[in-house]
Amino acid sequence: MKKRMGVIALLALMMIFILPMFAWAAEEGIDTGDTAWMLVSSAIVMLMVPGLALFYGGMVRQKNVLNTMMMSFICLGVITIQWMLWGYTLSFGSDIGKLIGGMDFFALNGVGLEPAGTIPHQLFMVFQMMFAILTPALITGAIVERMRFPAYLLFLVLWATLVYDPICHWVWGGGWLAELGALDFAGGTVVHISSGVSALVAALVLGRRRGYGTERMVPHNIPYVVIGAAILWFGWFGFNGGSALASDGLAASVFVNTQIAAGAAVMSWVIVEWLRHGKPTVLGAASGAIAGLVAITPACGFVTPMGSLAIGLVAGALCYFAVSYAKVKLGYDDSLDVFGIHGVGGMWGALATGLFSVEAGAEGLFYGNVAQVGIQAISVVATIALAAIATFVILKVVGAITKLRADDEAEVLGLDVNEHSEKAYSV
Amino acid sequence: MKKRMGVIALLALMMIFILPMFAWAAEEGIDTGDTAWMLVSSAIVMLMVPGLALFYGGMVRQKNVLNTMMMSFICLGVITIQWMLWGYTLSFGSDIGKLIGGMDFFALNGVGLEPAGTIPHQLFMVFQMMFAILTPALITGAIVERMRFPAYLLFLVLWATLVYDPICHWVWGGGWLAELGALDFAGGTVVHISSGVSALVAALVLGRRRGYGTERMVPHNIPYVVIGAAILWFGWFGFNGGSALASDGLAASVFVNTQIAAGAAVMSWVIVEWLRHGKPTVLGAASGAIAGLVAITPACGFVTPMGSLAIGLVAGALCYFAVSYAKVKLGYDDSLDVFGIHGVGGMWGALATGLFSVEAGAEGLFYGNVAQVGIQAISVVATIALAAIATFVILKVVGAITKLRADDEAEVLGLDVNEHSEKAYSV
Amino acid sequence: MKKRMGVIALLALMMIFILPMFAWAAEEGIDTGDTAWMLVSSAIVMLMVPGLALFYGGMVRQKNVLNTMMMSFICLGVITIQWMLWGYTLSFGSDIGKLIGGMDFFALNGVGLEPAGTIPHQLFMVFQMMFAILTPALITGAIVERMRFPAYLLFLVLWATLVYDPICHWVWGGGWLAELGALDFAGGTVVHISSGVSALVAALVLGRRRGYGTERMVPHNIPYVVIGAAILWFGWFGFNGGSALASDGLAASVFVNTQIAAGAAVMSWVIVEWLRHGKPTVLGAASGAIAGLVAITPACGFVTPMGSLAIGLVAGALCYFAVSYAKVKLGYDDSLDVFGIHGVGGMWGALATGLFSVEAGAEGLFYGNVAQVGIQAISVVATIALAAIATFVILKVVGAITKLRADDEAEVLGLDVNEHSEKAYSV
Amino acid sequence: MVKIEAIVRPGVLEDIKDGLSKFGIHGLTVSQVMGCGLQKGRKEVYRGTEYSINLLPKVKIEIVLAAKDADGVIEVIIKAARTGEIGDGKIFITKIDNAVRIRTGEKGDAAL
Amino acid sequence: MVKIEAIVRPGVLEDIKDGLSKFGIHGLTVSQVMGCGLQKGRKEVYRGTEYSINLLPKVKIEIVLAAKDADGVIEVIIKAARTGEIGDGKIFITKIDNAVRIRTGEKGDAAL
Amino acid sequence: MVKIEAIVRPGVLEDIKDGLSKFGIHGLTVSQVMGCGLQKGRKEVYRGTEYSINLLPKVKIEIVLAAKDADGVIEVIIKAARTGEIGDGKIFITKIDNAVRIRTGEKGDAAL
Ligand SMILES: Nc1ncnc2c1ncn2[C@@H]1O[C@H](COP(=O)(O)OP(=O)(O)O)[C@@H](O)[C@H]1O
Ligand SMILES: Nc1ncnc2c1ncn2[C@@H]1O[C@H](COP(=O)(O)OP(=O)(O)O)[C@@H](O)[C@H]1O
Ligand SMILES: Nc1ncnc2c1ncn2[C@@H]1O[C@H](COP(=O)(O)OP(=O)(O)O)[C@@H](O)[C@H]1O
Repeated sequence: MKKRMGVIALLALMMIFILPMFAWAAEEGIDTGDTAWMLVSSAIVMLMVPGLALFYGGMVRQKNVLNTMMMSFICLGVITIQWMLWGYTLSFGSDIGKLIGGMDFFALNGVGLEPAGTIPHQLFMVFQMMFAILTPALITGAIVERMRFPAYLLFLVLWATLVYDPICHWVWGGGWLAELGALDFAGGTVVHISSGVSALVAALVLGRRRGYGTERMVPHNIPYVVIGAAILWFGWFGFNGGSALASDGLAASVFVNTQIAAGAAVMSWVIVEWLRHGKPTVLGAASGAIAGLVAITPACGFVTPMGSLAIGLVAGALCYFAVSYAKVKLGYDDSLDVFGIHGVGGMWGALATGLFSVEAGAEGLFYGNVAQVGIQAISVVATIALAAIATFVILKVVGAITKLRADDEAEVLGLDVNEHSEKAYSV
Repeated sequence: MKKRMGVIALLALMMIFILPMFAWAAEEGIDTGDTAWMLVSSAIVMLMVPGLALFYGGMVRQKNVLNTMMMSFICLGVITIQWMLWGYTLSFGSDIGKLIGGMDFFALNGVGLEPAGTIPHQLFMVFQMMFAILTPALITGAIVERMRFPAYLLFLVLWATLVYDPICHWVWGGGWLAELGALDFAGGTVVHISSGVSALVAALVLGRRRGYGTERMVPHNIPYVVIGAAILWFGWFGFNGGSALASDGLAASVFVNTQIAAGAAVMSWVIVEWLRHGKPTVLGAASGAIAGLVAITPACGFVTPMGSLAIGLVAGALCYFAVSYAKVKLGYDDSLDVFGIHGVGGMWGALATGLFSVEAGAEGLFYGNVAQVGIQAISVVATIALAAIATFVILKVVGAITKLRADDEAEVLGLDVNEHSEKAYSV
Repeated sequence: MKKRMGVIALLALMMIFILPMFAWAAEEGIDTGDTAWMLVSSAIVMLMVPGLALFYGGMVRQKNVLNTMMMSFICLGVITIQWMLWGYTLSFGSDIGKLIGGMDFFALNGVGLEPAGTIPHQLFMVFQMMFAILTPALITGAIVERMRFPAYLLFLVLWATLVYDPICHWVWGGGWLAELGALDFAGGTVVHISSGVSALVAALVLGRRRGYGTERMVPHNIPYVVIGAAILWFGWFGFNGGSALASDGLAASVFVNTQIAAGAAVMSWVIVEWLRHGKPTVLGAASGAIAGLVAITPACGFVTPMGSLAIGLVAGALCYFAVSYAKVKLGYDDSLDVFGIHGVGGMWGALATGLFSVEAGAEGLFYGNVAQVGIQAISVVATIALAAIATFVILKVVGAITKLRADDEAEVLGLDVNEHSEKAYSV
Repeated sequence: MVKIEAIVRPGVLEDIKDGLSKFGIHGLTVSQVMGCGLQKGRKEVYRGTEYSINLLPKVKIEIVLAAKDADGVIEVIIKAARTGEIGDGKIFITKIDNAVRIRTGEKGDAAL
Repeated sequence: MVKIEAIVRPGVLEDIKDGLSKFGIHGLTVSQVMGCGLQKGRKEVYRGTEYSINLLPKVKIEIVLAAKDADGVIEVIIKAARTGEIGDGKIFITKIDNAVRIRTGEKGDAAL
Repeated sequence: MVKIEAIVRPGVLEDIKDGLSKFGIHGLTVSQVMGCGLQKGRKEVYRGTEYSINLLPKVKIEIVLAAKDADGVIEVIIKAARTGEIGDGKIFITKIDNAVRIRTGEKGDAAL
C-alpha cells in the first residue's frame, strides 16, 4: 500500500507540468470499480461528520447540544474551503524539504480528472478533504460546553493549516515519516493522535467546566450517542477501506479488520466495565466501538484478522481505563474523552501496527522485525510533539485576539442560547 | 453529459421494438463499476426521503411532527407505484411532440436488464424513480401543519403525473427543453424550481397557519434538522453524482462541485446571519447547506470548483434574504421555506449554470457565450409557468373533491392526533 | 443465482487445500465493480443493526429504550467474534452430511483474499457476517422490556450457533435445502422465518410483560421508528442487492423488486388500517415497509416487478392482520411483533416465491411448476421446526443457568436503570 | 397574599401573559400538566390497538399576588382563555401565608 | 372546597383515575415530578463515573373537590396506590378559597 | 403543617438538597417549571425571525413539614440559592391541613 501513496507523491511532481483542468477525455487508466468505491467512501466519510455531531451532541447536557453539533457541522463549511484553497496543496503539493507541500495545487489549480492511480485526481482530493474535515471536529469533544464559538472558528482554521496539513504531508504526502517507513494506513497518527493530543492540550488551556466534579454532567440523550457511534462505525468502512484507494482484496481485508477490531473493543470495554461497576453500559458499548475503530485505523491494511482481534480487545480495555481512571486521577476535564479514546487509542494502534504488521518488508515485532516498533514510536512522538506545541501556541494566539471561554453566566445558561440564540427543543 | 441523456432518449425509441423482459444473458455492455455506483446512488437518493422527513419534521411543532414526516414517507409508497405504472413511461417513454412520453413503458413493460448506456435499463428507471419520489416530498414543507392528509394524497398523485412527469420529459426525456440546449445536470428545474414554485402556490392557496405571525412557531427539535440536512447532503452525492450515470471523472467532478458549493453556502448563510442578528445559528448552517446543494444541482456537471464556490457563496446569502426578508415582506406562510430555498436557490442555480458553464459547446456567459443564459432563462420561465398553473388547478380540483385544510380545532390540537390518531412522543 | 451459491460451496471444498492467507497477488478473477458493490452492501447491511436499534428503541417505553437498543448493538460485538471464530465455518465450511459446515475455516483460517466468484473470499465472509449479526437482533423485539441482559447474551451465542449457522448452511452453504432446490434469494427462511418463529417461542417462554393489556404500552418516540424503518429500507438494498454477489443486471433487478414490494406494502398496510380504524397511521406506514421488505427477501432475485407488486400488496395487509388481530386473539405478548412481521411476512414471501418465480428451471406455480410451491413449503416447515424446537431448548437451558426474566421491580422501574445503570434522557 | 392557579389550554399562554403585563403583573410560574375533566378525549391507534386518551395537555399558571389584585387578574385570565368550548379550564384561589424573595430576603408583599 | 394533592408512583395513575371515576370524580390535573424521601435511590454509571440518584420519577395528581368528598377520595387513592413498599407516596390536603370555571364564569363548588 | 414552595435556578438543586439533608429534611418533590419576573429574557432567532423569550427555566421544590421547621428550612434554601443576581427566585409558604402516608395510612406530622 505504501506503493499507492508513492503514486500520489509522484503525481504531485508530475502535476507541476500542466495538465488541462478539464481533461474529460484523459480517462484511460481510470477504473470504474475503484472509482465507484472511492466515490462511496468519500460520501460515507462525509457522513461521519454529522455522525460525530450526534455522538458528541448526545453526550453533552441539553443546553449545549446545538453548540456541540455546530462545532462539528461548521467544519463542513470552513474546512471544505480551507482544503480547496490551500489545505490540499500544503498536504499533497510537491514536497518541500520533506516537511510540507508546495503551492502548486493552490485553489485546486492543476487538480483535474487525470488518473491518480486508478481514480480521478479530484476524487483523491475530495476523499482526503473528508479526512481533513473530520479530524478537527474530533477535537471539539474536549472543549464543548465552554468554548466561545468565534474563538473556536479561529482555532479551527489555524489548527487545520498548522497541524493537520503538515502531519498529513509527513505521513501521506511524501514527507519524512513516509520516508522513514512509518506505517499509518488510514490515520492513526494523522487523524487520531493529532486530534487526541490537541484535545488534551485544549482542555488544559481552557480549564474545567464550571461545576465539574460536583454537578451532574451526564449525556442528555444516549440514543443519539448510540446512533452517532453507529454512523461513525459505518463511515469508518469508507475511512479505512477507502484508504486502499481501490476496490480490491486489500480493501476487503481492511473492511474485515475494521469490523473485527470494533466488535472486539465493544466486548472488552463492556466486560471490564461490568466487572468494575456491576453493569454493562450502553454508553460503554458505543465508546468501546469507537476505541476499537481508532486503534485499528493505522493497522487495518497491514494485519491479519487475528491481529485485529487482539488490537481491538486491548483497545477497549485500555481506553476504558484512560477514561474512567487516568482522567479522574489527573483531574483534567476532557469533556467527552477525546484524549482518552482518540489519543490513547491512536497511540496503541500506531504501536500495535509495529507489533502485528505482516506487511512484506515492514513486518512487526511479532514477525521478527524489531525496528518497526521503533519507527512507529518515532512517528507517535513526532505527532504528539507537533500537535501539542502547535495547539498550545495557536490557543494562546487566539486567546490574545478574542476570549476563549464563555463567561460564567453563558455556561450556566447554556451555549446554545448564548452563542447561537437558539434552543434545541421546543414544543 | 448531454450525450448520455441522448442515449436514454434513443433507448426510448429502441424500446418500442421488443426486448425480452428477462434478458439475463444480454449483459454485454454493462459495466460493473458504473452499475455499482448507480446502485449506490439510487439507494442513497432513497435515503434522502427520510432525511427530508427528519429535516422537515424537526422544524415543525411537536404536535405536527408525525404528519410532517408522513407526508414525505408516504411518497415512498405512492410514487413508487405511480412511477412504475405510468410515471416512468410518461417521462422516458418514446417522445410525443417533445412534450410527453408515450405509453410504451407502461407498467415497466419492456424495461428490462438490457444496457442503457453502461448500466441495466431497470437501474436507470429506479434511479429516476427516487427523483420522482423526492420532488413532491420537497413541496410538503410549504403545506405542513394545516393540510388534510387525504387531500394531500390526491394532490400528490396528480402533481406527480401532471407536473413532474412532463417537466422531466422536457428536460431529460428528449423533450423540447433538451432540444433547446437547456443545461440541467441533476434537476435544478425538474426538481427544485418545480417543487419550490408549486410550494409557493400551495402555500398561497391554503392560506396561513392559525396564529402565524403572533404565535411562537419554532422548530421543535433542531438536532433532527441538522441530521436531516446532513443526510440530505450525503444523499446529494448520489443525486448529483449519480446523474453522471457512470463512475468516471465526470462523477468525481460532480462530487467535488457538490461538496464545495454546499460548504460555501453554509458559510455565507451563517456569516450574513451573524452580521444581521449578532449570532450564527445552527438552523442557519443547516439551511445554508441545503441552499448550496440546491443551487449547484443544475450546474454540477458543467462548472469548475471555483465556479461552484461562487455559486454556493451567492446561494447561501440569497436564500437567507429570500427566507428572512422577502417572505416576511410579502406575508405568505411557506411554513418551512420551500420556495425561499428550493425555488430561489433553484432559479439561481439554473441561471448560474448559464454563467459559469465550461461545457464544450454550451459555455456560459463568463466564457463568452451569451446565448446560454437566455436558454437557461427560458427553461426557468417554462418550469415556473407549468408548475404554478398546474399546481393551482390541481389544488382547486382537489379542493372541490375534499376539504384541503384541517379545521381550526385540528390545527390547535395538532395534525398528528387528528390525521393519524398518534402521538409522536410518550413516556 | 443458484449457480453463484454453488460457486461458494465449491470454494468451500477448494479451501481445504491450502491457499496462503495473504495472497495479495492472487487477485486475478476479482472484479473491481463487483467488489465495490459488495463492500458497500456489507457496510449498509451493518447499518441495519443500528437502524433496527432505532426502530425497536422508538417502539418501547422510555424506561427501556437503552436496553432495547443494546440488545441489537451488542450483536455487533458478540456475533462478529462468534462468526469469525466458528460461525462462518459452521455455515460455509466444507459440507458435513448436508447438515452443517466443517471446521476448515475455523478462526478464518484459509479465508483469504482469493476470489470467491469475482470478489475476495474475505468480502463474502464479512457480507455474510452482517446477516448473522442482524438475524438474532431481529428476535429481540419479542423479548424487550422484560428479559435480563445476561440471560440474553447467553441465548444470543447459543442461538447463533445452534439455529442460525445450521439453517444458513442448509440453504446457502450447500446443505440439503439447497440441494432440494428451495429458493431463498436473500434470507426469507434463513433470516426472517428463523428469527420470527424463535421470537414467538421466546415470547411464550418469557410470558407477558407486567401490565400487558391493561397499561398503556405505546411507542415512546415514533420519529425514531420512522427513521429506523427508513435505515432498514436503505440497508435492505444491500441485503437483497448484495445477495446477487455482483454488480450486474441481477442486482439491479433485485433492487427494483425490493423497492416496489416495500412501497406496495406501505400502501396496503396503511389502507387496510385506514378502513379499519378510520385513520392511516405513521407507525403503520413504517411497519408496512418492513413487512414488504421481509416478504420480498426470498423472492427478489426470481420475480418480475409485477410479481413484486403483488407480493408487497399482500404482505402489508397480511402482516397488519397478524399483528392487530391474530396476536390479540391468541393473547401472546410479542412486544414489537417480530412474529407478526418477520415470521408471517417471511412465510408469505417464501411461499410466494414458489408462486411468482420466473427463474429458469425453478418457475413458480403461476408459471406452471406446481412442484416449486411444495419445495418452498418444505423449506418453511423445516425452518420453523428447527427454530422453534431449538429456541425452546436453548431458553430452558439458559433459564436453568440464570434467571430469564427481570423481576417485577426492575420491570416497573425500567430495564435501562436496572440492567445498565443508565438513563436514556437527562437535562 | 393569595395564589391564583389557572389551568388553561396551551395556546392561550402568550395572551394571558400579555394581558397580565398590561395589568401590571410580571411575576408568574408556568408548568406543563395534563388534565382530565368534561372535555372528551381522543382515540389513538398503535398497530391496530386503540387507546382512548382522556388526559389532555394543559398549562398551569401560578401567580402569587396581593389579595386585592385577585379579582382583576381572574378577569384578565378569563378574557384571554375563554373560547366557550368545554376544556377552557379552571382557576383556583388559595391563601398564601408568606413569600420570600431569595435574592434580597424581602418578605410579604414586597417579595412579589 | 379542598385540594387533594397526591404524589404517587407513575404506574398507578390509570388505576387511580378508574377508581375516582367510579367514585364520581372526573376532574383532575396531573404533572410529572421527581421525588425524594425514604425510598432508596439508584446508581447510574457514565464512562466509569458513578452517580447516586435519589430523585425518582413520581406523578402528582391534583384534585379540587368539595370538602365532604375528601375522605372518600383519599381512600380511593390509597387503595389504588398502596403497594406497601417504601416510596408509595403522600397525600396532602389544603383548603382552597375559591374556584372559577373559565368557560362559564361559574364559581365555587359549581365550578368543579 | 406547612408547605414550602421554592422556585429557584436549575443549577442550585443539588446544593439545596444537601443543605436540607444536613438539616434533617429528606422528603421533597421537585418539578421543572418556567418562570417570568424581573429577570431579563433572551433573544432567539430562527431563520431570521427573532423571538424574545421571557420564560426561563426554573425548578420548583415542594417540601411539606412541621410549621416549626419552616424558618430553618427557608434559611437553608436562601443560603444555597442566593447568587444576588435578579432571578434567584421566591419561596412561598402555605398552610397544609393534613398529610397522609399512602404506604401506612399514617396522618399528620407522622406522615412526613
Ligand atoms: N376538580 C378538578 N381538580 C383539578 N383540576 C381540574 C378539576 N376539574 C377540571 N380540572 C382541570 O381543568 C381542565 C378543564 O376541565 P374540563 O372539565 O375539561 O372543562 P371546563 O373547565 O371547560 O368545564 C381539565 O383538563 C383539568 O386539567
Ligand atoms: N416532606 C415531603 N414534602 C414533599 N414531598 C414529599 C415529602 N416526603 C415525601 N415526599 C414525596 O413522596 C414520595 C415518597 O416518599 P418516600 O419517603 O420515599 O416513601 P413513603 O411515602 O412510602 O414513606 C417522595 O418521592 C416525594 O416525592
Ligand atoms: N408573583 C409571582 N408568582 C409566582 N411566581 C413568581 C412570581 N414572581 C416571580 N416568580 C417566580 O420567581 C422567579 C424569579 O423571579 P424574578 O422576578 O425574575 O427574580 P427575583 O426573584 O430575583 O426578583 C420567576 O422566574 C418566577 O418563576
